[in-house]
Amino acid sequence: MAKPIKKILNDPRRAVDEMLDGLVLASDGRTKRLAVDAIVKSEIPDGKVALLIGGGSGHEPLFHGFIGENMGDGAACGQFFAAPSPHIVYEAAKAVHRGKGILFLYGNYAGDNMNFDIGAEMLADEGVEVRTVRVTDDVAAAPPERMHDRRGIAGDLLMIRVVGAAAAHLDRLDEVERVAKKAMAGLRSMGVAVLAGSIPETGKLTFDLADDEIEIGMGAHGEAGISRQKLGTADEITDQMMEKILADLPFQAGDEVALLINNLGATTMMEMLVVNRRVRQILAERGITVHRSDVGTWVTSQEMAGLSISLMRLDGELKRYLDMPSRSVGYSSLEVK
Amino acid sequence: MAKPIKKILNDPRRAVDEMLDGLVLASDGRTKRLAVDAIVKSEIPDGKVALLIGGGSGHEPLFHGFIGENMGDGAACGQFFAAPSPHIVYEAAKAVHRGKGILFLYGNYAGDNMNFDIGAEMLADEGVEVRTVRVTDDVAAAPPERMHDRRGIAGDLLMIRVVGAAAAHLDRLDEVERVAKKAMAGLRSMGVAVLAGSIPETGKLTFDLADDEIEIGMGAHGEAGISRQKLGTADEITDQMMEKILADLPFQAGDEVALLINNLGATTMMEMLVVNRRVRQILAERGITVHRSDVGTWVTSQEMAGLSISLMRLDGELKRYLDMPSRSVGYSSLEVK
Amino acid sequence: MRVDDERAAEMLLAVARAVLDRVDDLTDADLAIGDGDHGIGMRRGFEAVELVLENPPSGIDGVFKAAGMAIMSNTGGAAGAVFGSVFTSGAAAFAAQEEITPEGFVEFLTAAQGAVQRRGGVAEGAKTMLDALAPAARAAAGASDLKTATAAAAEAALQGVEATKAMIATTGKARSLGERSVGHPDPGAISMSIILGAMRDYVAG
Amino acid sequence: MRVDDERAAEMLLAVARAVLDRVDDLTDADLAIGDGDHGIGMRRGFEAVELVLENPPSGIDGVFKAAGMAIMSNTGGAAGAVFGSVFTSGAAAFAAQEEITPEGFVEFLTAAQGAVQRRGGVAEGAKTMLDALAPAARAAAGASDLKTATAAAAEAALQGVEATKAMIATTGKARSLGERSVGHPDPGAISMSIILGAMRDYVAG
Ligand SMILES: Nc1ncnc2c1ncn2[C@@H]1O[C@H](COP(=O)(O)OP(=O)(O)O)[C@@H](O)[C@H]1O
Ligand SMILES: Nc1ncnc2c1ncn2[C@@H]1O[C@H](COP(=O)(O)OP(=O)(O)O)[C@@H](O)[C@H]1O
Ligand SMILES: [Mg+2]
Ligand SMILES: [Mg+2]
Ligand SMILES: [Mg+2]
Ligand SMILES: [Mg+2]
Repeated sequence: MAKPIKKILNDPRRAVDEMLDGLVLASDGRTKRLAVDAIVKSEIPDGKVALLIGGGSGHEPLFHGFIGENMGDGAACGQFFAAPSPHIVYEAAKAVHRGKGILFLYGNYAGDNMNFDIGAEMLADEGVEVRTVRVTDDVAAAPPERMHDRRGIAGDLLMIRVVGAAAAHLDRLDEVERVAKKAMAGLRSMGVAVLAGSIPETGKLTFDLADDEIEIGMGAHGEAGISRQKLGTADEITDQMMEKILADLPFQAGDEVALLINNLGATTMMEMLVVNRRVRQILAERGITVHRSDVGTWVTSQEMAGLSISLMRLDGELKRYLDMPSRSVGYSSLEVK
Repeated sequence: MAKPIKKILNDPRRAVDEMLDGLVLASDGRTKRLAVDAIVKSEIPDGKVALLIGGGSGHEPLFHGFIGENMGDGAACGQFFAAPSPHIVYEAAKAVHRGKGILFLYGNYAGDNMNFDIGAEMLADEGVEVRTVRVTDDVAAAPPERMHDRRGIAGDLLMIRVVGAAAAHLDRLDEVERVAKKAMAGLRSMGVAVLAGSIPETGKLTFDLADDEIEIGMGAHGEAGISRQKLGTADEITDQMMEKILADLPFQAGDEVALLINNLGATTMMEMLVVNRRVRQILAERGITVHRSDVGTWVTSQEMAGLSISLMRLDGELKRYLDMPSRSVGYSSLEVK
Repeated sequence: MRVDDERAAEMLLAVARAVLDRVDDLTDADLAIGDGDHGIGMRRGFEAVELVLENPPSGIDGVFKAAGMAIMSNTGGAAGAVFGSVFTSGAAAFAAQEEITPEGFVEFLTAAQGAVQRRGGVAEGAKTMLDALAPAARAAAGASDLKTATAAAAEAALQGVEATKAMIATTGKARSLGERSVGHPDPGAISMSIILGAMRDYVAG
Repeated sequence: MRVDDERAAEMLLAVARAVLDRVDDLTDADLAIGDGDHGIGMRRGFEAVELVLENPPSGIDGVFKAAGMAIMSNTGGAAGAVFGSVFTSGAAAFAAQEEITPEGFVEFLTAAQGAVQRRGGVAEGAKTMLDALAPAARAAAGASDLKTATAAAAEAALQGVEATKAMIATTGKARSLGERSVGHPDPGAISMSIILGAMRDYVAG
């Protein structure tokens, strides 16, 4: 924590606000900002089941960068690493609601759960139907039998894509919820951190790691993982992570999966591609087919260095949604035919 | 240079090789690797004007991550910050040639120029027609009258998109070259670095900056910029960069531009969006219209922290190419209608 | 001291100042076992309390409710929901009351505890602010005057903070630390003890 | 010493070892004014020279050409093109020669210099390896035996390295440093002096 952390910002206390303005401008007219810290799609058709995502800021482009075609309809945005208030959730929800109910999709953290739940109760009082699916993909956070204690990490992106496409194409909230739950049931992730990130408002690193240490299973806010150890080779680290991830569902020969290698912030694409190479070797050995891959920077923890690996088991329906085109400031992909 | 630089790699001397394997796997079948360090599109139609890009590695996803639909047909890849050898250029060129000639598009560095030129001479000996357009967008590198001394930086992405789409839709090498030159003539960029990156094979930072210093105009390999100064606010830094960029072409009221805010590696999306907000304010004040925006991580210098701003002046033809869909491991965008 | 609605607002302003004075400590506590934002979250919440209480609404319950809404809407994170609930749900204890009685104060703490338990889904022992709030509610019970009640509550909350050091977190961002959370106090518990300490100081006056 | 084609291969192996011994110095020199990869690039190139000269082709020009191709194909960067050209283009000087004569050596240096100038598009004074190579060619001219020729070339190259310290770079990655490049030697010039120094040592036996 010796060095001051250098960031290109104005007043850190206004950073989230200014970022949201910058984000809307980057969307070339496809999103707009509400009076509160929330971003919504400029055009949401009547009668559409709405998808509201959100959470603390500091993980950009997650969440607010994922508002767009076949992705979220709106995002309720908190301050750095802090869930949005119920007020923001409520306003964002009202702005995206088109009479068919709203699915709340966000990462499973005590703060998010409480704030989104209060928002949902406010909406229920007004007769707006809300369902909630929480992302609990981090296998490092709790054993499988305590799934509800698991954090949401990079798998958020895959969920937002599948559920976003489902919410754009299915007529009923029930159905969208069903797809979201199915996708979530087959989703597993794990991260590794090599350097800490920092919150601008405090200027402090969120954890300390020795110069030769890494932490396997580190959470997206610097929460403790499952093993602090000496930096090994990419292959060793990958093997260790894949073993945990594959055993957890478990993934099996014949499974088809979506693979996501995500940069926690400051890791180079080169490192991620080297890890991808090893992940694919392991999957090939196990007879697991990769239906589609994504390698990039989507769910970050400020400038934390490290990466995460996510696998989502797919069936025909989930593949169909994942193969649909996506467009947002933070993630775009062409249709796969 | 006190701390060892922690990266998730195997043998650093094999990193480029392993990365290229990982990259091909990440493309889900859309690219393939040659025996040399080069990546080419899996399917290139007969009679297509070929687009060969390339340069040193370490800037991922540039260049090899930009092989795909309406982007490069092939990339000749060097080692870390080192131009590819003529042999690699030659092999990559042969693999993408479809009888209509090849446009070489790469950043203007002595090493790249010499190696690509030797490659071009080898091809000329075999009767393959090659034209070369070098990216010289870095306004910090030399005054306007010495354009040929300017480096290529993040503008590479805009060039690869425009020229990639042109090469996919135009019949003649001449025409593709014309579009490339026009696009290049209206392209200006500048970067700012706040923290150095490092080359894995040496483990050393590529430059030293004091804890409260930044360098405006820093090159993509840590080449000196135009001003080393105390870290100011995002708005101050942006104003300073925009003044240089806008005056250079110069951009004028009524111009339509593509705007690219690019992460040099370890900078957060939050910072880039805060900068984007300011850039857009300045452009609006000057009466310059943004036709499309991109904010993300595309042309990096390993884990250097900092960002660059690029503007390309557009006309109807350039807009048409930029609005076409792109798909590659490192950049995808849906068609704009 | 007789705490009527005007003084209730004054008291909560004193609470806000006390919390704002300790922002850095709260951040450091949260850096040790959480994500390091508790201090800045509480700052946002209690700066909003200061703002809203520049023109306090009428009724003690109105004052507490307004403070609670300010916290709830501006803090964010777990703390926003939890400390917001303390005041919004606890406010009912003062409905139609002209002053804060010792019984009213205990009812406030008990209602707050119930609300937090429901909202957060955890009981005492999970290493949260409940481990300061719940003992405070018990300690204040039966006190014959407000001064004694607030003093007992504040003292119990402080002991509660001490007690959280020995606990293994089972909720919030500290949960994943498991046994490594032992030795550190819970940031939210510290906040709760600051709030109650400021109430005691105000009443002691 | 009479340097025939077998010994030419031995000499270039000695050159490779000399370069490989100085990789870290070359990297440091490039870190100071370039991008820090000159050492690792030269390592790739001259390791490839070692490999190809395990089975040297026949003819002195064949040996030089093979070494040049190995450098050109494996080094990358500016150095690959430049030092590759030194050997591939310089090789012609030895065509149909049974041994390296002092005249042949000078012709090699002169041809190399011309090739580098054409390829790199710069003249002496731009702070490149040319500022070691060109003075070396001049210094060796007229020498009566190979030992004197190589010694003069190596010495001139070293002085050339010294001279690059005072120059402002106008090409390559150091160009953007402008006046700040003053005081540092050019990495490629150092490499050139190492190459010529190793040739001198070999010939001196
Ligand atoms: N489930 C819960 N129930 C009650 N209090 C909780 C719960 N989870 C967290 N807390 C309290 O919130 C505090 C953390 O607040 P804060 O740092 O602002 O939120 P976050 O954890 O979202 O960053 C913890 O110290 C704890 O006292
Ligand atoms: N245009 C040029 N002509 C001749 N030599 C050059 C030229 N540009 C660079 N060099 C030489 O190449 C050296 C740098 O080599 P290296 O670091 O391997 O390449 P890069 O600059 O591509 O990283 C410089 O020190 C200089 O001697
Ligand atoms: Mg938080
Ligand atoms: Mg280089
Ligand atoms: Mg916290
Ligand atoms: Mg170099």
